Amino acid sequence: MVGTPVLFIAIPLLAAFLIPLLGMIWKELVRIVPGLVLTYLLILAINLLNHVLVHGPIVEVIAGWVPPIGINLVFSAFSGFLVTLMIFLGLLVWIYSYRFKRNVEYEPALKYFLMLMMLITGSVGIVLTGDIFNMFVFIEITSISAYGLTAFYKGRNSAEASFKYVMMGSIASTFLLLAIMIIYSQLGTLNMADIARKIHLMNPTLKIVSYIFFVTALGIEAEIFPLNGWAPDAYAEAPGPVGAAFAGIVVKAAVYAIIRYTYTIFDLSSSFSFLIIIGMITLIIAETAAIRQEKLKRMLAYSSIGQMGLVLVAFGFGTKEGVFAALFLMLNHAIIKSLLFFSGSYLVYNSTEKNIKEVNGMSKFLPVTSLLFAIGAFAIVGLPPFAGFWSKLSVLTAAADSNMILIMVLVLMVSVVELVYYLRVVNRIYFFKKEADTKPHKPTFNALFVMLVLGAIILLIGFYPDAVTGMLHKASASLMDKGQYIHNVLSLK
Amino acid sequence: MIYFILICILFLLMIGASVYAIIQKDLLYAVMATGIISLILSILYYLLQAPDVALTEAAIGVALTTIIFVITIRNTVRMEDESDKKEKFKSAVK
Amino acid sequence: MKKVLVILLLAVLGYYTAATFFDIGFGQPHFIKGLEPVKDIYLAQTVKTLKVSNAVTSIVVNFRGFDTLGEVTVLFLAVTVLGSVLYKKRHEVGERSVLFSASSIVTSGSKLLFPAIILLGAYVFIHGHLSPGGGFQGGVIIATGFLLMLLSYENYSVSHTALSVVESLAGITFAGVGLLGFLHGGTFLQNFLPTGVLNNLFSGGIIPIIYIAVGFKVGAELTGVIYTVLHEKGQSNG
Amino acid sequence: MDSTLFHYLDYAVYGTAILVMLIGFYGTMVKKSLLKIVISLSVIDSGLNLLIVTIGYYKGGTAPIFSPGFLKNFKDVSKMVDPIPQALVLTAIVIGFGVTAVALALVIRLYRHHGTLNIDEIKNLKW
Repeated sequence: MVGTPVLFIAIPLLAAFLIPLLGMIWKELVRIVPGLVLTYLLILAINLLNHVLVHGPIVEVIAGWVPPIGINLVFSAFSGFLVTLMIFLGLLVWIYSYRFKRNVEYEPALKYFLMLMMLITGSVGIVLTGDIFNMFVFIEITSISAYGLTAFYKGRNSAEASFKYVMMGSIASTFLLLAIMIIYSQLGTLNMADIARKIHLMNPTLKIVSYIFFVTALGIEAEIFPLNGWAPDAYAEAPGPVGAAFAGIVVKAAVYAIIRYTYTIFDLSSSFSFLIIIGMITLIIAETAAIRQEKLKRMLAYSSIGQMGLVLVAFGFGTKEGVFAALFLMLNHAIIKSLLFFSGSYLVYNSTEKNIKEVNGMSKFLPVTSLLFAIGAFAIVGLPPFAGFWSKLSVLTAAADSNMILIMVLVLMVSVVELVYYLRVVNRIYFFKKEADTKPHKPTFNALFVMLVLGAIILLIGFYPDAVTGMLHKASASLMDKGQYIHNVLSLK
Repeated sequence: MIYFILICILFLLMIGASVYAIIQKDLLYAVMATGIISLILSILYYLLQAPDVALTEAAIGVALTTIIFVITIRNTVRMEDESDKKEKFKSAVK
Repeated sequence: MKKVLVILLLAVLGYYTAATFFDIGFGQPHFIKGLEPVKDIYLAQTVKTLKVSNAVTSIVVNFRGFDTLGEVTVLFLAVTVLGSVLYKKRHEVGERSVLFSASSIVTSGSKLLFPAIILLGAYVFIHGHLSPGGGFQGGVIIATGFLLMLLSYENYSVSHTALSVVESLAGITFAGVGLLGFLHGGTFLQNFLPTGVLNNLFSGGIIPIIYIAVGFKVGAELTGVIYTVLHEKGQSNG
Repeated sequence: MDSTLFHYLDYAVYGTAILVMLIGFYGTMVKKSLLKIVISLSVIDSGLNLLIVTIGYYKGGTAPIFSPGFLKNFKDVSKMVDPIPQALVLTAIVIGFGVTAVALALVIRLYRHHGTLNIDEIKNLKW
């Protein structure tokens, strides 16, 4: 045993409580310590993931009470894969914003790094926990830090975007609590595995009502169609790296929660086609909205919502290939969308409006950033030889395997829309004349490093997809095996 | 019987206070109404055999939430429709 | 028009919620028969293993202690976010808003009441495992004590550094006691102290320690919330 | 006479809680003032918390505290009300307070920027 999963929560919390004290000693520690914590957690996550891929899932008990009495954390191949991805992205966001935040004063910097670390911890907690109420607490941790990060900059309309988010988030937590209480009032337990074992005893009406409440609540966080009014504003108004953190970390955690409820806890036969329908609606509406946007970050945000819709569609197939495709999409989306947010925020660095037309002709002034943005754009559309190609291909094959030709056609058509609006931006970067009043801003060394790492990963997965597919197959197998999950959690003594 | 009437009055008061909190144009009175909701809630919690929750609700709902709302109203506007912004909290109190 | 639509939507929502909860029923056992609900285990173990009188305390601090750690973090984050959202450069910090000018009766009365309120708060969280109350309730009571002083004295101020030191130390105690549970091959937040005799002040192992830390932390955090909001003197047109 | 009346009272608890929640939802959706929206959110929370505590209640139950008197007289754990919803509500109340504080801070900042709290006048972003 190399470590236990509870350290993913305990160490960042300990550090968060320590950081205000350390800041009194030396102000630079406020920036350094979160990075050290994230580095340690990344090493721990990789070690544990290697252990888990060989030996099977680790179930950690808290306070010495075995499930279903106490709270437990589950580090399986599936959750471990997501945790590793999230912490890796978190570390990159930290490196990116380490110097980016140099010009900010001490106190906002302290708060920025605290909130960023708590955002990552909350999302990791959502993925690891095996208890529905505990998940609610972690969702609240994540969303409160997200409110704060959205409203971080003073000048823009950030407070408004954040207020919208607070409103939606509060309504989400209301529905979540209602759903939790309906389940508790019937089964008398809050442990996921225990609920999954007993759920067939529940009255079907109550089951459907609580499932709908769950999906409503989590859909607000996961940007599902009628509930995603907050998302484009929050992405557009938050600082650049935070947009990457939202797309790569928070949304992933929320999607994980929906999937965990659908696959493991509720055994509703109609829920899979429900996922396909809401995913498809989200995909189509978001991509058609993205093509009408005039601001770069809003366009990226709508594209991110669309990708989440596609992930839900892939999960909705309910087959092994579908789950594999969805996980591959999640991995690619996290990496590519972060790269797009990182490089895009440098392309429009000095403008106040962040309009798309301000990227005109940037390739002459920021050659590397422009190239990386173009790579990201082509990758997310799914052009070979980039990473996005393989994930989109696997979605299409999964759809073909399930005999869903209509879905296949729709996904291809939406991809064309996607290609149009990304090509429009890339075209402006390379072949338009620079606007007179835009001032390009050279990326810092850290930012450039982060972008290059992400670009290298995109190319690596693009040319050699086998590097990740083995792990993804194991992760999807661990998600599909519901009986094994219940057995692993409840057989502890 | 008297017990029954008492509880019914509590319920009606609570619904009345929440309606009042939503429709009242004067935000200060609306906040006071939420304070009354919390007060009734803490009595109900006590009747429902939850003394811990009653204590928490009495301290957080009645005291802290109300005072934060009042400070916010003091720093912003008092009237919901804001037709005359001049009339602020302070002048109304005096 | 919008109002009618909203009312219709809410009517549907209300109908289904009400139907669900009337189905569950009020005041009688509602768990599906044949299952053993966790609450029975909790109630039995509270007396047998933990030797704590207040079952809510034992659940909040021990069985579901991880939730409480998260909850304390939520409050900590709320203070952080509040400071970040309302941050102003130092020379721009306004005066404290004064809700009313207090008369001498109010000032001397609150001076008299303040120690009593703090004492009550401390009593509530020290006896959290024996009687109703605990860290949250005690912490909130202490915060209301500071609120009283802040309202009645225009120049009363709480040291921001002291607040954050108390908050950090209490948080470290909570997480540290949790990590100490790994001693003797235990798990996070596991009890490692002798549990004593039921209904004694010194009983329950680590539960009183954690609840006292929570009390300090919640008190400091809520005082910080009030203090930050109170120092936000609004300009009429910013 | 009494027993039938008390039977209606059973439904009245849930009815009140759900009605309060719905009134709060109505406020969040219809009202134009930002502060009114925050007030409505806290009204929703009140209704929800009452609902949750009510689930844990058993008729004729005692508070879940093993006081010396309880240990001497009853000794029957099944006479106690369910402590878990109470513990959950404790958490929910504190979290709700944190969210309310954050929302109010945002309200103050919006007022600082725009000089008004009316949603229609602040609308720089598409709602």
